[in-house]
Amino acid sequence: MPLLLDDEQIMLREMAGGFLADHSSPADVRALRDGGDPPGFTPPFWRQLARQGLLGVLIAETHGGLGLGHVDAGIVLEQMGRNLSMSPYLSSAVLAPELLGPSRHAEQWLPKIARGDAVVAFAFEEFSKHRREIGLRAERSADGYRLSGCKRCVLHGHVADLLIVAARTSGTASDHDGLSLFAVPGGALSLICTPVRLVDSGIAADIAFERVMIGHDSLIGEEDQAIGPIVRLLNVGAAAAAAELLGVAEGAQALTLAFLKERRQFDVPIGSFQALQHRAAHLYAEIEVARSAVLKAQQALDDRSPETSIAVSVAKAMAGNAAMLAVKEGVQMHGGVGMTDAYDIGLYMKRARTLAELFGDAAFHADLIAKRRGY
Amino acid sequence: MPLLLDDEQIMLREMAGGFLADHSSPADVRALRDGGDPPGFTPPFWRQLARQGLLGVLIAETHGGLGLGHVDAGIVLEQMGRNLSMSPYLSSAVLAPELLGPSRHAEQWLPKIARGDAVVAFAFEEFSKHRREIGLRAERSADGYRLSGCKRCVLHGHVADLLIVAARTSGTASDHDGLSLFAVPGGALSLICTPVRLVDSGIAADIAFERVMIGHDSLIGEEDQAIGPIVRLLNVGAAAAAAELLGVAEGAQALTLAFLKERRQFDVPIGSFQALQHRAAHLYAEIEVARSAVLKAQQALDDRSPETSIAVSVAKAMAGNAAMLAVKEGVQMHGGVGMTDAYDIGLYMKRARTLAELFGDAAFHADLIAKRRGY
Amino acid sequence: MTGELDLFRDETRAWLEENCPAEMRQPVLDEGDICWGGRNFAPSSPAQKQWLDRMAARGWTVPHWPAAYGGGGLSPEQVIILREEMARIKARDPLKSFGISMLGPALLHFGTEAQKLEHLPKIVRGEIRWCQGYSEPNAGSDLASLTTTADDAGDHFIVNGQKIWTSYADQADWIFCLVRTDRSSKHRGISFVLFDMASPGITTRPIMLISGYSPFCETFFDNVSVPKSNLVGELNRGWDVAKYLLTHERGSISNMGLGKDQVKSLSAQATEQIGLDDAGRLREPVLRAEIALLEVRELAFLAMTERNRDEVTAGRAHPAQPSMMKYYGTELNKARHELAMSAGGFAALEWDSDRSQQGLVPRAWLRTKANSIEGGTSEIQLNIIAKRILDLPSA
Amino acid sequence: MTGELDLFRDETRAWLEENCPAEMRQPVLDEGDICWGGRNFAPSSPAQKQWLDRMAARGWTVPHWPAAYGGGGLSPEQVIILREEMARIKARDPLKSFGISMLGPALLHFGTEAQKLEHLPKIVRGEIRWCQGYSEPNAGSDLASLTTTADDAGDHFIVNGQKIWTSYADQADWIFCLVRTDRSSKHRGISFVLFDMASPGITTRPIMLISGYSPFCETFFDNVSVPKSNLVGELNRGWDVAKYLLTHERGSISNMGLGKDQVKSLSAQATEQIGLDDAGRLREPVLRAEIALLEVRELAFLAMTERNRDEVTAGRAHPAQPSMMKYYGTELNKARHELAMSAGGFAALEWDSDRSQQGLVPRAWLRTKANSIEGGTSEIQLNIIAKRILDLPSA
Repeated sequence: MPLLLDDEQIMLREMAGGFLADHSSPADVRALRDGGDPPGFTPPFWRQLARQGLLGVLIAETHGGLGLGHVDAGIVLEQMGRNLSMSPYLSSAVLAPELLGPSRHAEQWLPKIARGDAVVAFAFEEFSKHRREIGLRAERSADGYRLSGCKRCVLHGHVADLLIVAARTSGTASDHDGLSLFAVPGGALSLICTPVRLVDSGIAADIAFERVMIGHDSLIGEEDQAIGPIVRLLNVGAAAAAAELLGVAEGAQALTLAFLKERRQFDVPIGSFQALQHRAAHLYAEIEVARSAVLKAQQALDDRSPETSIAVSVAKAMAGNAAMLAVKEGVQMHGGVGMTDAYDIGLYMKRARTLAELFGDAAFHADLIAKRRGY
Repeated sequence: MPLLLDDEQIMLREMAGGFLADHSSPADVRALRDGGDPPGFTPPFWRQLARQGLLGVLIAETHGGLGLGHVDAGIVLEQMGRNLSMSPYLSSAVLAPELLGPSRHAEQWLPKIARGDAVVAFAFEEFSKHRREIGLRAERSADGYRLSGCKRCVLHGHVADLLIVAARTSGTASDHDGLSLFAVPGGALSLICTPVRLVDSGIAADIAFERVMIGHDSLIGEEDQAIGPIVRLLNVGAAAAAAELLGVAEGAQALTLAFLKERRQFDVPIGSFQALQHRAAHLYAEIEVARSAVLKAQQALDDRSPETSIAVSVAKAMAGNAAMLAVKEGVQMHGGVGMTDAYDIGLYMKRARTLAELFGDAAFHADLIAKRRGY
Repeated sequence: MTGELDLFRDETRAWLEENCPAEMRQPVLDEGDICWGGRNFAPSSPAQKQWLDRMAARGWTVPHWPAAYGGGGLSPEQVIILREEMARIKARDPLKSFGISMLGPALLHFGTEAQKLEHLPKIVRGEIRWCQGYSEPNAGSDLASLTTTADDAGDHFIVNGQKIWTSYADQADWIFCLVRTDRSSKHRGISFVLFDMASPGITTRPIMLISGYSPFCETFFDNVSVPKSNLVGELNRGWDVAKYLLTHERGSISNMGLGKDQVKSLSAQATEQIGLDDAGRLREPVLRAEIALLEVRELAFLAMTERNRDEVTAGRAHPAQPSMMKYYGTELNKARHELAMSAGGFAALEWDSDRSQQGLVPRAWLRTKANSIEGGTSEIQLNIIAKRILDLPSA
Repeated sequence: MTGELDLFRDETRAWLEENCPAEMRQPVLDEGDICWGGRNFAPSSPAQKQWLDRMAARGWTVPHWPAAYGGGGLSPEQVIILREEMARIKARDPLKSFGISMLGPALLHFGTEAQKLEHLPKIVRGEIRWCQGYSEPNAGSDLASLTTTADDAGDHFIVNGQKIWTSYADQADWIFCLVRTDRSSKHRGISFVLFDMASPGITTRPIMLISGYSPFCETFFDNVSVPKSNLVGELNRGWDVAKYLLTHERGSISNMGLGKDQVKSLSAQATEQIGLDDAGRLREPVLRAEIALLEVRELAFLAMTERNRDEVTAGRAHPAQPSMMKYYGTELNKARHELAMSAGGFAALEWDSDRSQQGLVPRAWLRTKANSIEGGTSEIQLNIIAKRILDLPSA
């Protein structure tokens, strides 16, 4: 398959880009941050996404979606990054369909997601940084499972209708075996949720499971056998975050290039200074290379290639680094005004940092590549 | 003590700088490389160093030296780096006096070294990269010690009058205890020496010890107790290489700045291009910061400060990185001619790479710092 | 001589031991712990006020200034000893002030005797808090293109225009300000004047930064009257004063690279947050390498700062060296905070939770991004190094 | 259509399987393994000659050129399939040639029918080896300031001057050369001519490089006679040909970043040389991190190369994209070889020992330093990206 978007994908990019530029903006990010205690996204925007069909990209047509793949979902995410659109898209419209699609929960949840009637959150992290270890326990009993433990950094967990929870049904510590995935209703009893606002104005929840009882039918897939689906979900999540980071990098780059052309000092546009030109050109190269890595990872996900994990790690590391470079150069090249909340470049910096951390940062993925390559 | 050279040290720098610029040059490096199978340095130059008193910087006045310290030795080494002077100065005039000064071998060897009549080599390395592990065994018998094992990258080992050999008298593998140091005559029987020319035109020897017999009086210091002196020697060597690297960085920088001012393209000197100016200025900062780190390490050695090891690691890593940056920028800014053997900048690149590797590279020392700081 | 210095050290140590309150030996954790002085100074604790007053009484808030202007009148060697002894007991600076770090040196060099006698003692005692009126919205790095005007009105000037990035202008008592007194020459048409921020016609508006803090203001001048006696240096030669002052400012900003204000080293923070593996190494091997490489540079820059200070004391520093220090120190500090964010992980993303102390870590990270902009951007410093130190040709 | 391509793939696979000698499926280890062709071509093995002849007979040494000029006449899709199938069996390129990568595209675009018919088939068959006469000692990145002259002498030009960096000029048969035909205009006074290196008045002198190799020459022209029929494109418009050709050259140099020619990955080399610790990680933890971060970029650039190739095939590549590819690929390759040297340690410092194969590793490292100079420096590529892709204003 050529490493290119096809004509339909180019159309999707144009449609999504135009729609998102019209219906979301950095101003929304400030409004969400300054507006008290909201859900971390704008419900009307979420419903617009649904009407536009964008929530169904990865959902089968039989469940009301478009039945497309990860390249397509990535196109939408990239445009979200570029426009700093805030929503639970990644967990609800990407992770949830990926996992629930082939499960007995598909019928119940996917049509709702496509319609914008359900927000899904992914409860995986238990440490201060992304780590592939699960300690939260799910004990099986006659009535179902009892969940005990804590999850953190559950994005949109405080308003989720459904939590996808990674739990340990047997084994200890960093065992690969003994993991299971559960579909837990957001309003479950004994589930203590503490929302925390993040630097990018999004909201993540700490969730304490204090012997939360759920039914047997909450199990997704097979008990103790979730390592495969979990690795897949983490790859999907990392590639999705990489796509969004790519968009953040592009957005920051575009703002900065416009500023370089417009802002004059010493009687010339500052974009005519060679030192800045070379840095801008280097940034361009980093973004282009990252773009290739991201597309490669998305195609690998769609093809279920054996190289998927490495391709995803490359994509996440490259896109994170490209976005961080774009926002650092962006703020510096904006000079004083780049430090003000009135300009948008700082919002890109905050979003880049957040996305770079999710599903493992560049250092984590470089290490993972080294491990997978045996050194 | 202020982190500055004092007036006498400034005089020493001027004297050594002037002398070395007059008596050694990059042309000598080419001559040594192209001249068949020489000792890896020019004996007349070595005798001139002796006459100038420079071989005795670290040798006590009672043994015919100047009785100065590591700041002073570093001043000489820095000027050697700047002028690409080739000689066994580091091992003979820095490491040997440091180790032998307080030993029973002082009387025999130090006056000879100061007069330029003895070349000393340090036989430590056993692996492909600097590693602080000794496997070469010294077995004690009635007549003395029998040495078996291999050393590599012994600079000037093929022409050394004396080898300082780090050996294991007890214990295994990476044990800190059980190490001893020996003074082994360069011409000892059963010592098989294979000279190898290095990228910088210097010569290092692989030395195989096949049951080499040496007398009891060859032991330097106490048997099994050499870990302290070895760590000290490695610190002294790393700081000395750092000082020479600093000089290499300065020399490369000076060549490059001169080229930037002289070479014209597009009708202007290329040094007027802002992108190159910023890179040259950044390089200047790296060299200045490295200079401070090197002086700090030298003072720590002279003061026998408990912070010596960390200061030395910082110095070696910084000076190595600064020199590597200086030569990389130097070759690139010279353009095509920088790639030719006719220009000197390439010789600086080769010397920088060699010195950066000796006594551990920047990555090795960064790791050492992390270990010493407990992470 | 050494004997005298030893004696000075003993006396200083004893005096500090007796006079520095225990509370003032704690690390500075937030803005409230810094004493800025001024008319509206509200001490955060009685100890803070006591420490300021005791140090000011000896002139030790500014130990190197002449005693005639309220300073400590100490020799460079004595100043170093005082600093060392303060560092030994971890004593806080009794007073932080743009009067000390910026205006003072300029007044000592360019001011009239009357100006020195009027302003310097108040700076020493922390009575007047100063702010800086340099930047303007359309000037940026091209500082000399400023357009705030001071028109001649007999015995006074009438000032009109707008400044930006005036640090704490909303809390300052006086301003030192660059104004245009001649429109026909860019650099030779600028003057350096002082005036009271309580003068009629001045309004200030805080600027909200990406860190969520507002340490800077926009400041507007509408027919502000400034006595001509408040002109520092010659009319139209204020650019010389400005450059002199900027060089001093750079010296103080470069210290940001030291991480001395951090209670814990980066590696200690990371170890606490991420933990060690079985081999005793930080659990994240690549991040560990990045931290170690950063710490190499940090320790080297610490030595650089020490050498620079000693060079300045010995009169051997290159006059443009502050540009190098400012460039390296601020870029290093930015890199350090990037890694602090990485080490902090999800916790470092928390913006306003109580447990994150309202996002101290991410806000500090964002704050550092200004380091390489304020006081002359990194690009300006590199230009200066290239031209003044490396003597590279102009374009 | 897909069916046809599948058929083409099957046929190609079968043909390659049968016709590519086993020796030609081994990695290229040194210069001697590369087939450059030319009048003086001395095959390093019978297999090398056989492989060249078989591929040339089908035009597959240059599969995308029209069959009318001896090329393979394949469609872009077929070319990709041929490449994939060759890669599958690790087949070597049958022929490396500046005629293929540089002159050919320029002739196809600017040449007369007679020129194409004369020169292209010989390139395809590897009969004529070409070199490039672009750079001059005083021109450098300012290529257009060249001063080698071609004076009008009726039906021919008389060429005088000096070129530098002419790759393998001492082994080449013909040269494509930029010459000044009008001194009154810098860019509009340059012409593009071809001539035989056996012409009277040409001398070449190899340049010794820091790697110890001499792949480049200085080339001197002393009243060399060149028929006017060898002018490519219009008189005085050779700069257009030159730029077109440089863009193609960049595309081929950028592949250097791939490390495809390396038998082993950097990490595999490092593992072999340094070994693993108890946790299965490279013994040098900081070097390991540096290698891993490099491999991230290397794998990403591999994807970039794939995308770029597909964009070119689809006609969707930005015309200045080769500048980005060349910049990134060559800088990456330099970084890779720095790490290869670090991984090699003391062994990598050996210059001419037998066990180091006469210093293959350090010489390759030094060779890479030219990557970001030849074919337009990294700085020139960044200028091009800034202006042509990012549309930033000229100074």
